[in-house]
Amino acid sequence: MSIKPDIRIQAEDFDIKAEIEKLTQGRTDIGAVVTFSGLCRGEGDTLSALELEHYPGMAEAEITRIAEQAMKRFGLLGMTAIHRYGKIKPSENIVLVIATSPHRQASFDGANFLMDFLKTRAPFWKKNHLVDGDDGGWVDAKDADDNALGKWEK
Amino acid sequence: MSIKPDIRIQAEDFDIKAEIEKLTQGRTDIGAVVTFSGLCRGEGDTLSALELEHYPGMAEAEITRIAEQAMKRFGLLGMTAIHRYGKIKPSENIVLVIATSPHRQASFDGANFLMDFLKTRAPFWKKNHLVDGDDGGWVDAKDADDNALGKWEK
Amino acid sequence: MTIKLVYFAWLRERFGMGEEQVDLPESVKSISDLFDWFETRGEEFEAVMEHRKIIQVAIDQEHVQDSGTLIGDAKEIAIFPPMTGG
Amino acid sequence: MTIKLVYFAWLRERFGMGEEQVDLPESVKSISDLFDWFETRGEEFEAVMEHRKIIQVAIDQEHVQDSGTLIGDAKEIAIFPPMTGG
Repeated sequence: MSIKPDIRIQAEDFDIKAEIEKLTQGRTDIGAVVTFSGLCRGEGDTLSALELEHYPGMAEAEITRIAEQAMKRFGLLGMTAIHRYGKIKPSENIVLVIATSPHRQASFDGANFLMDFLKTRAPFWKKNHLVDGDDGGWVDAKDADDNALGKWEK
Repeated sequence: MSIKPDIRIQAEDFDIKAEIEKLTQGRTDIGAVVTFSGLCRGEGDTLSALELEHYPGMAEAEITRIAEQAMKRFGLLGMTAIHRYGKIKPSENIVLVIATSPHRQASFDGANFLMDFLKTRAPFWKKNHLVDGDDGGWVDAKDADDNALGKWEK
Repeated sequence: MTIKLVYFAWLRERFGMGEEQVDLPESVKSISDLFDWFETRGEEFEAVMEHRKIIQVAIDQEHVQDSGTLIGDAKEIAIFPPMTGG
Repeated sequence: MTIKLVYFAWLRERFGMGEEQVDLPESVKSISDLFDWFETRGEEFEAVMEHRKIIQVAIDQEHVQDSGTLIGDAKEIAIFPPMTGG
């Protein structure tokens, strides 16, 4: 059974419960579901919103490619990734990743792996909008995110 | 700010969306939410149900103790663990763990750590009920679960 | 000394009870002594005690790793197989 | 050769456009040639090219790591800063 990852890039928010149900409904082979939700932080109430820009087409293709890699590498039974674009306010959702598998470690590793690659390899860019009305500039790429990829090298 | 983990042992199912909201609502310091749900597997349609027995009082106390350790060790902003008892059918929920933090790795590690300890240190026991009506016996403890604890040794 | 003993999972099934109040003999000071005494309590107890190496113990709801641990003035001792939660 | 160039994030802002159709000079064979040519296209392009070491490229929506990569008969080249998704 080869199941394709479900990858969506959308402006709308997502419903984590409905997304889990899509992956698990009617199945009795799944023992472990790990979800990761990335939320917009307020940075000590200085941030009014993040604006997320993406490269349509390539964003879906890259995340699909990485998710397929994760499913194969960790033996996942299903994987969903939803990445939002547009203006997102503090405490709102930015990204959702779900990994399902028979046993827990594969689901943890699959979701963690996808997030590490998504942070540095998926064509999204974040701009800060500040509470005081200033353009807070584009978010710099973090070395820590690049370094996080190292843990997946065999 | 010291936040207590929210630990519940109950027969009822849980609502993962509502549980996430309890931890995140009105907060803008959380950037990462990881959830783990453990589901009952059908074992190739041979299992009709799992029956979960626990040691009331000690179960709550042990999970609280481990969750407090996880919150401190990984710098979590919040943690919820709900473990069900009683009869649970294939594809139904057994356990939920949620970890929240500013950045993703802490949430992944916190939820993973709690699950590894919960598997081997929380006083719960699983009995198999088989489709053919047989008593499938008590589930044996797995060496793999004991070994999984090794990765958290400093 | 009267103490509450609590059993779980297959120990509970084998003993045919979830808990009991017992008067421990004076000679039972440690968990190891308790297990020795169990072996004198009849066939089912003897059979379960064949697994004493894997059997786990909590004294007043706290895990005890060392069978030499003294029972002291504990109110409740739980005896159970390795845990399989999660 | 006419090709579509696509810009994102602060490159898009600095160039004042998200995309353009350009006729590449014959001499532009590789990504590195493309960047050299950019430097001749005026102040804003020159300023952006000061960051050419960190600037990333996708040819027909596929990442390219090596600036020596040939453009060939690509239809779309995207140029953007390091990604910050997730």
